[in-house]
Amino acid sequence: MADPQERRTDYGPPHYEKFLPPVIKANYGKWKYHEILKPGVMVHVSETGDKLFTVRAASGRLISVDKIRLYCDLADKYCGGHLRFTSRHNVEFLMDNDSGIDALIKDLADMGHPVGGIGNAITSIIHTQGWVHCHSAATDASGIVKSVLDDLIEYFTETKLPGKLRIALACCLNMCGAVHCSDIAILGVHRRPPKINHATLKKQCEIPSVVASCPTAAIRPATVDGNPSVEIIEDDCMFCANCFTVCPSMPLNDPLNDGVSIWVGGKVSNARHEPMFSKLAIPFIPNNPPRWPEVTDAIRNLVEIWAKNAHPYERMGEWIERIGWPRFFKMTGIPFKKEHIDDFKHAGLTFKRSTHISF
Amino acid sequence: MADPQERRTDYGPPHYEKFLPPVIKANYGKWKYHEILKPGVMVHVSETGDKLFTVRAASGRLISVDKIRLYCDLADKYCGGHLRFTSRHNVEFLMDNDSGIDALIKDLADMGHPVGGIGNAITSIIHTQGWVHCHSAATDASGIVKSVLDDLIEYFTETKLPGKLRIALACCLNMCGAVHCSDIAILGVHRRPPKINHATLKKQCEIPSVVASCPTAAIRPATVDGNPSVEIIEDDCMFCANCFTVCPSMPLNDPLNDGVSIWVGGKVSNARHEPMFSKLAIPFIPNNPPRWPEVTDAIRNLVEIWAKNAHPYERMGEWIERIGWPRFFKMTGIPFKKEHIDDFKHAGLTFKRSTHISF
Amino acid sequence: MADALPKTPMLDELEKGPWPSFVKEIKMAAKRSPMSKDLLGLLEQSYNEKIGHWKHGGIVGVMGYGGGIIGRYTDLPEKYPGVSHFHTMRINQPAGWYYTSDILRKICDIWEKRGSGLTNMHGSTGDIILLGTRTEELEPIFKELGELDFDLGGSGSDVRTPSCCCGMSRCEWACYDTMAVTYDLTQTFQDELHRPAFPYKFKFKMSGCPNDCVASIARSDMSIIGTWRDEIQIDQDAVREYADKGMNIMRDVVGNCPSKCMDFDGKEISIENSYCVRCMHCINVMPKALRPGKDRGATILLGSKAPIVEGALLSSVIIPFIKMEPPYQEIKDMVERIWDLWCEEGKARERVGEFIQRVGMGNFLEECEIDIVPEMVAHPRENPYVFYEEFYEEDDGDDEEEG
Amino acid sequence: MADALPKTPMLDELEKGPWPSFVKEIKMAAKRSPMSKDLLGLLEQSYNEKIGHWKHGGIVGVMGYGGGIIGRYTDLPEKYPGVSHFHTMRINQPAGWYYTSDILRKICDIWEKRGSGLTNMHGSTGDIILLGTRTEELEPIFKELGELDFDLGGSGSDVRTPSCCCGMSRCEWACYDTMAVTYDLTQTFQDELHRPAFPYKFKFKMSGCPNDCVASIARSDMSIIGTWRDEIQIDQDAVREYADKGMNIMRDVVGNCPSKCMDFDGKEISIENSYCVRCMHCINVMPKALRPGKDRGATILLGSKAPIVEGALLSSVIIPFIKMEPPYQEIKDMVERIWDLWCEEGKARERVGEFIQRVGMGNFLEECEIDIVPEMVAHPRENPYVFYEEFYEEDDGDDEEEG
Ligand code: SRM
Ligand code: SRM
Ligand code: SRM
Ligand code: SRM
Ligand code: SF4
Ligand code: SF4
Ligand code: SF4
Ligand code: SF4
Ligand code: SF4
Ligand code: SF4
Ligand code: SF4
Ligand code: SF4
Repeated sequence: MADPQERRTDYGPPHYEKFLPPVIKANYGKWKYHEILKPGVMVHVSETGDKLFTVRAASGRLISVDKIRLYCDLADKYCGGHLRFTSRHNVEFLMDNDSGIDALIKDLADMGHPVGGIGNAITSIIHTQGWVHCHSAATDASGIVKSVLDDLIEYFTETKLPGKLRIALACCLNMCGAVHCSDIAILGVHRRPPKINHATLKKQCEIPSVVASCPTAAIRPATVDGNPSVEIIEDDCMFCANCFTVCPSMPLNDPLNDGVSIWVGGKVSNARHEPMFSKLAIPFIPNNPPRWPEVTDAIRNLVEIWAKNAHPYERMGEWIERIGWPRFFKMTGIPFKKEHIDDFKHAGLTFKRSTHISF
Repeated sequence: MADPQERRTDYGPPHYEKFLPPVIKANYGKWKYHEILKPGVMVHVSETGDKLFTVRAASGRLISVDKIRLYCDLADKYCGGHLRFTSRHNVEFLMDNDSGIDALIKDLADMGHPVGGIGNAITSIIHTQGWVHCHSAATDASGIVKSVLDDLIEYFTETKLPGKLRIALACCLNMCGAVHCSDIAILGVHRRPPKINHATLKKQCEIPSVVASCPTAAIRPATVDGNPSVEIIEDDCMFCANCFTVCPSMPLNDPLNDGVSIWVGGKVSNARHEPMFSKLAIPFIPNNPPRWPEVTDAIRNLVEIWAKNAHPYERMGEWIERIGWPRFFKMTGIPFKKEHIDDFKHAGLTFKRSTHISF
Repeated sequence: MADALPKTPMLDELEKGPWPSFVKEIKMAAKRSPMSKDLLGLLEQSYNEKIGHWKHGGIVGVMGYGGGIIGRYTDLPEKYPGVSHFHTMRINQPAGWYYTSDILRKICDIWEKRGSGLTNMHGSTGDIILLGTRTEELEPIFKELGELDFDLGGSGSDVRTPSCCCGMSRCEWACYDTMAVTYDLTQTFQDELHRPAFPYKFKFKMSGCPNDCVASIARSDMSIIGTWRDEIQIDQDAVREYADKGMNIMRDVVGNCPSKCMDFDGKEISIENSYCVRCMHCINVMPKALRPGKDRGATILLGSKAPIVEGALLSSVIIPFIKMEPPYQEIKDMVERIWDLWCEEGKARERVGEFIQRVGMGNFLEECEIDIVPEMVAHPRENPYVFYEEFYEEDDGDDEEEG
Repeated sequence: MADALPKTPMLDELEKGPWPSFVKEIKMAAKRSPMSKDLLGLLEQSYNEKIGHWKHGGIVGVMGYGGGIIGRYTDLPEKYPGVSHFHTMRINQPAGWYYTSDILRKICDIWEKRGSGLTNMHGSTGDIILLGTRTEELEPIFKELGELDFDLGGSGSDVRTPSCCCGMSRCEWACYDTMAVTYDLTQTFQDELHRPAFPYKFKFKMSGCPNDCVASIARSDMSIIGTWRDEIQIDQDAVREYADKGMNIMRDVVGNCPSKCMDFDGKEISIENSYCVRCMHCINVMPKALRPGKDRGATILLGSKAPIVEGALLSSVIIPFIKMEPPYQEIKDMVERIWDLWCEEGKARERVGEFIQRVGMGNFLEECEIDIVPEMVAHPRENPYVFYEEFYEEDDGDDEEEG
């Protein structure tokens, strides 16, 4: 190993300027307006008169170096070697003229990468690791995402929705996909208290931290088969897995009882309505790999009912707020159940505290 | 004392029907519409064509039997012996024709009871006992109420406000006046932790209940001068007096530090906006009996700025919601301070969680 | 006796001004009552010292009753012997606060003889408050009031005196008979009203429509608020009349509709009733033209209270719509189920609204056998902490019930 | 080697359909990488068994760094030795995620040689995720990436890799230079990014305008969101152009303005800018006609996070408006003060948003010397539980500081 003395650390990422296309360098901060030319294609016009054409394609996020090289080939062929990725993991090709756009789109199509996601469309689903890489996952991430987007592809490649629709997926309550503010969120959930491995617990975990980790105080120290360990008041467990995060001997993963829940009506942008959290729509759908048909059906149902009924520019949550939750449940056919009623810290504030009811 | 065997109990209040004027008996449930004829006077018209005229007068709430007898005289003279009180403690005289209205109003004026409070007006202030009867009071009730209403009388006797304006007062945080949903609320507050009477505490109170009574866990058992007692972590005391409610040896009353706070923007009715809680406007005004001039000034300021700027029918809270709290503080000249920022259970939900800001 | 009144320069300031003066009232009573005279002196001292002079209440009452009286003693009994005892009696008012001069005079006579001669008409819960008497007068007063058919109201951990808006007696908007319901519930729950056996107080308030003129949604553990299910009744001629008289219907009526479900084309108002949230605004502004629908009943809400100690609550919907027909059995049965659960599992000094939050609305509804419907929530949960109640065991096809 | 791939009938289903297939990607990589080949087998097993096969992470890293690598081991190492180690490397992306083909190819070459050949472009915090390698490869990869000037990103209780929207590089609405700020903060806080010393993670996200295209308000402990203070720039000719092309300006633009501060008279749009809440909607819909004002800067918000464990939070305003000029010293100083306080008084695993709620926003602001202004709250407190900080002692004219 190199001598720490001469080892270079803390230099940070390369400066972005190195990677900007010339048309951006020349017009940085001078953009005047943009237009969507067709699905997945937009132009930004500068005060200088220069134009920047963007073609956005589905990337897939989990990609091999082979695929990245193919992107590079396209960037070389059409964009002077420049490309970027978006905050939602699509890939964008940037050009200072529109001559190559159609050919580029065709090449992308041949590679299996549809173009779209700009404007009033669905774009790719923010997601996480799932069974591909994470120890916490209550479901897979990439498999559901692929299945849902296969099903909804027409809303990616066309702009026929009332407004933007953002879907996100997180494979457990840690919510690395930050699904808590999405128009539609898919959230992996456990439904069974941790199965304690009493044999390993004392070795792997500090009992006081385990006890302290539980937000509902469901964990108590206990001696089991002579081992110092913990026990769980199962009725008080809300399956958050915070104990597992601090202690590997308390896994919640369980093939029979893991699955996903569906949440709706969140948003992040400040456009019109202030940002909103997503709210529970469907408490539980069992995992059904490889294509989770119950999930894709449920989401298509939500998208279509919203698309048909929302006013222009109305995001999912804005639409529901206008029509009211009772009507939402009626229109979607989702049964309203005990699970929908909040019982956590601020529960009281989510109760209906007026007689504003329509019949 | 009477033999319990033959003692009559649990018979409840008399049936209201005994006291209803004939015109009401005849038209019970048949009222069709009403009109406000002039300040404090309205007529209800029945499907039968019958009419019921109501004259509403300030009563004062804390009244002597002498005054009640004077009301009775008026009721006999003008209303066939009928009268009622309202949910806000005004007195109402009920007539089946309008011939006596003006004379009645004159008699009331001579007695010192202005007529008004109907429609877009201020009506009497819901209030509580204060120094007249309660052990908890951080301020008097009747004195402030009298001072404020003397000052605002024009808004009672005329209907020149944009909408209804409801004021309430409670002399301590128990809030018997239920001031938590008023357009303007006056709330008596303590600002100093309980002064523990260590000599009496053990006798008068159960130490575990005292400790348990504190919502912030500021109370700990302690031995003081050899007596079992409690001690208070003063920094954690929020002056709620819940400990005093369960233990007389922990009084919070304190002439130097008691006073009132002013709250705004609550409402109860479902008209237009859902019911709302009142919010803190002025954290503290010292008690200044007998006429609390700083309080009357502060309230007049609030009423007038609202009256001048609100849209028709817009209650205080609806108006503030439209213009925004920053503008409310600017327009009223009330300084915004640390005390305004919530730090209780749901504090986070009161923070501004968007960039919706106007400059 | 008038010149025997103490000097009260502070309080005298409160005799001035147009609003009725409570000081004048105390002085009026003080002319005959030594209690009121000493109250005057005590209050003047409080005004000077900026502090009350009452000791923490003590338990006093009448035989067989656990509530209805608030015990009160001054901390200066030597100086003000007239208020050495100064207990308040809460007398259950007739529903709607209607009286005849006859009955009021009889009450006054009793109170002048045996009490301070001071009252609150009324207390903030709704009772007639007889303000200040001695322990030994309580039984005689109770007896004499009983002869007039007036009984005590509530205090302590019991049902509190129910109260209501004037409803059908005078108001065209009453969607059910508030006074009848108030009387009925008060009679039905006499035992619970007079014998504290709950974890804490329980208040009923009845309003005939969503204007909520008794503030029930803010101030009662159970709020029964009138509403309707069908269409707002419109008299288009009367609409035009308002327009002709200069009302800006577009701005002031339509523009204020919270559900944006109205329109006005210059001649007629149209309402998309299935979106109307029954807020009352349009009806309030145009009482001659608009009226609540004909299929009337009430929304029942639960749990409001003042802030001590977990923070104030507003009542929240538990039954979106119910027809209000005597004997109101369905409601009473539900109330009993709620009390059973709350009495069994509620903590001391835990109001039902706080109890619901602690045990969870869903569990509460299930235990009380109340249907779970989306009208109960402003919105579904935002947090993912669902207490799923079933899971499968390995080698087991069936659901296991949990928790 | 292709025929050596395991049979994956389940996963093969996910090669079908129009959306890019991650299974195809894994198979592509598996052609050369035994790691990816075993990943394929492992994943197929997970799909069959409906459960993941990864052990709870272990601590691995490169010398001198406390974060940037997520250790990962399968629980079936005998069956899938290729993923017995399968650590993720988080590589700090260039701000705005711009690349040249040249640099990407070089990264790919390293990763093909020393890792699984699989990546996430990008992770949900913003890093380049190199997905799966062995412990012994970490140092060499770090060294080789260093030669390309790529450094590690964050993980653990440190500053996490800051990220931003493309801002001024492509967007006409950027109210400040997000990419410049991201680069600057990343460089300034290298030590905090690489050496976990906080109570928990701390994320920065920079968006150029209130559209918030990096979701900063939902996903970062400090959210810096561009805005403006003066008037929206209007080009009335362009407004008419939109109208002529059939846009329903009244319904779709004016009708959606949350502050109801716009009007359109058929020809011109007028805006009452002092009421505008800078929501962006009108500008979004008419980018040719409307533009943010010229006096630009940012709103700074604090505290958002995912739900574990106290419930999700959105960031809330701590500075309503600040000019964004290098070297951003005022912001950096404030950040240092915030960290000092949080490091001293924060509990383990307590994000800054939770910390603020625990200690109280008012106390937090005072300690961090941040001005208290009404723009910080949706509304003032509703509960009466004010921690008044001063009281008078008897015989003492002066305020006593308390608490
Ligand atoms: C490229 C990207 C930023 C980046 O640096 O990577 C971007 C770029 C643009 N956004 Fe965005 N947004 C991008 C993520 C977001 C996000 C973040 C997210 O989804 O996680 C949001 C917040 C979403 C939310 O509220 O939940 C976002 C909310 C908006 C909005 C507000 C839409 C609304 O009505 O709520 C606009 C305005 C609009 O489209 O009218 C906007 C507008 C735009 C414009 C038109 C800005 C411009 O003039 O260049 C850009 C193209 C529009 C488009 O994609 O439809 N962008 N935009 C991101 C593309 C993600 C993708 O691949 O699909
Ligand atoms: C007499 C009384 C009921 C009773 O049984 O005692 C009553 C009677 C009427 N109320 Fe009320 N309200 C009465 C207390 C209330 C309360 C309770 C309170 O203030 O504590 C409220 C809720 C206040 C709140 O929201 O904070 C109340 C909110 C309303 C509203 C809704 C106003 C709004 O815009 O929010 C209306 C409708 C209107 O006035 O347009 C209304 C309308 C009416 C009408 C017009 C109903 C009718 O057709 O008879 C009555 C006369 C109007 C008036 O006073 O202006 N009444 N009204 C109460 C008179 C109190 C007093 O002496 O002033
Ligand atoms: C007399 C009355 C005030 C008045 O001047 O009108 C009153 C007076 C007292 N209330 Fe009250 N409350 C009165 C209506 C209310 C109301 C309003 C209502 O009922 O609509 C409330 C708010 C609504 C609610 O129930 O939450 C109210 C909330 C409280 C509380 C806080 C309860 C809570 O759960 O937050 C307390 C404290 C307690 O129960 O220990 C309290 C306690 C008290 C005590 C008994 C003092 C105590 O701590 O023991 C007061 C006796 C004062 C005295 O010496 O006369 N009083 N109290 C009201 C009863 C009159 C009547 O029967 O008509
Ligand atoms: C890789 C990534 C998901 C992805 O596929 O993109 C990820 C993966 C993990 N996250 Fe995350 N988080 C990732 C972005 C996020 C985000 C989104 C964001 O940063 O914008 C969030 C929500 C926002 C937030 O910070 O609150 C997020 C909230 C969490 C949490 C919950 C933290 C909380 O305070 O609520 C945990 C649990 C923890 O910290 O113990 C967590 C923990 C984890 C761990 C380390 C699992 C653990 O419990 O130790 C995951 C490792 C998975 C693996 O084996 O690869 N991750 N994590 C993301 C980082 C990629 C990158 O660096 O670019
Ligand atoms: S959401 Fe949960 S399971 Fe998914 S990557 Fe994050 S920590 Fe792992
Ligand atoms: S999963 Fe959550 S609630 Fe259940 S025991 Fe673990 S920490 Fe407690
Ligand atoms: S508000 Fe407080 S001080 Fe006033 S009457 Fe009620 S309990 Fe007593
Ligand atoms: S006043 Fe309230 S906060 Fe203070 S010690 Fe008593 S119970 Fe605790
Ligand atoms: S609540 Fe409704 S029904 Fe009752 S008095 Fe008020 S307006 Fe009339
Ligand atoms: S009652 Fe309210 S919601 Fe219904 S139409 Fe009238 S104003 Fe609109
Ligand atoms: S956040 Fe604003 S400035 Fe940044 S890309 Fe989105 S629209 Fe443009
Ligand atoms: S930016 Fe938003 S608030 Fe401002 S004028 Fe436009 S639509 Fe209205």
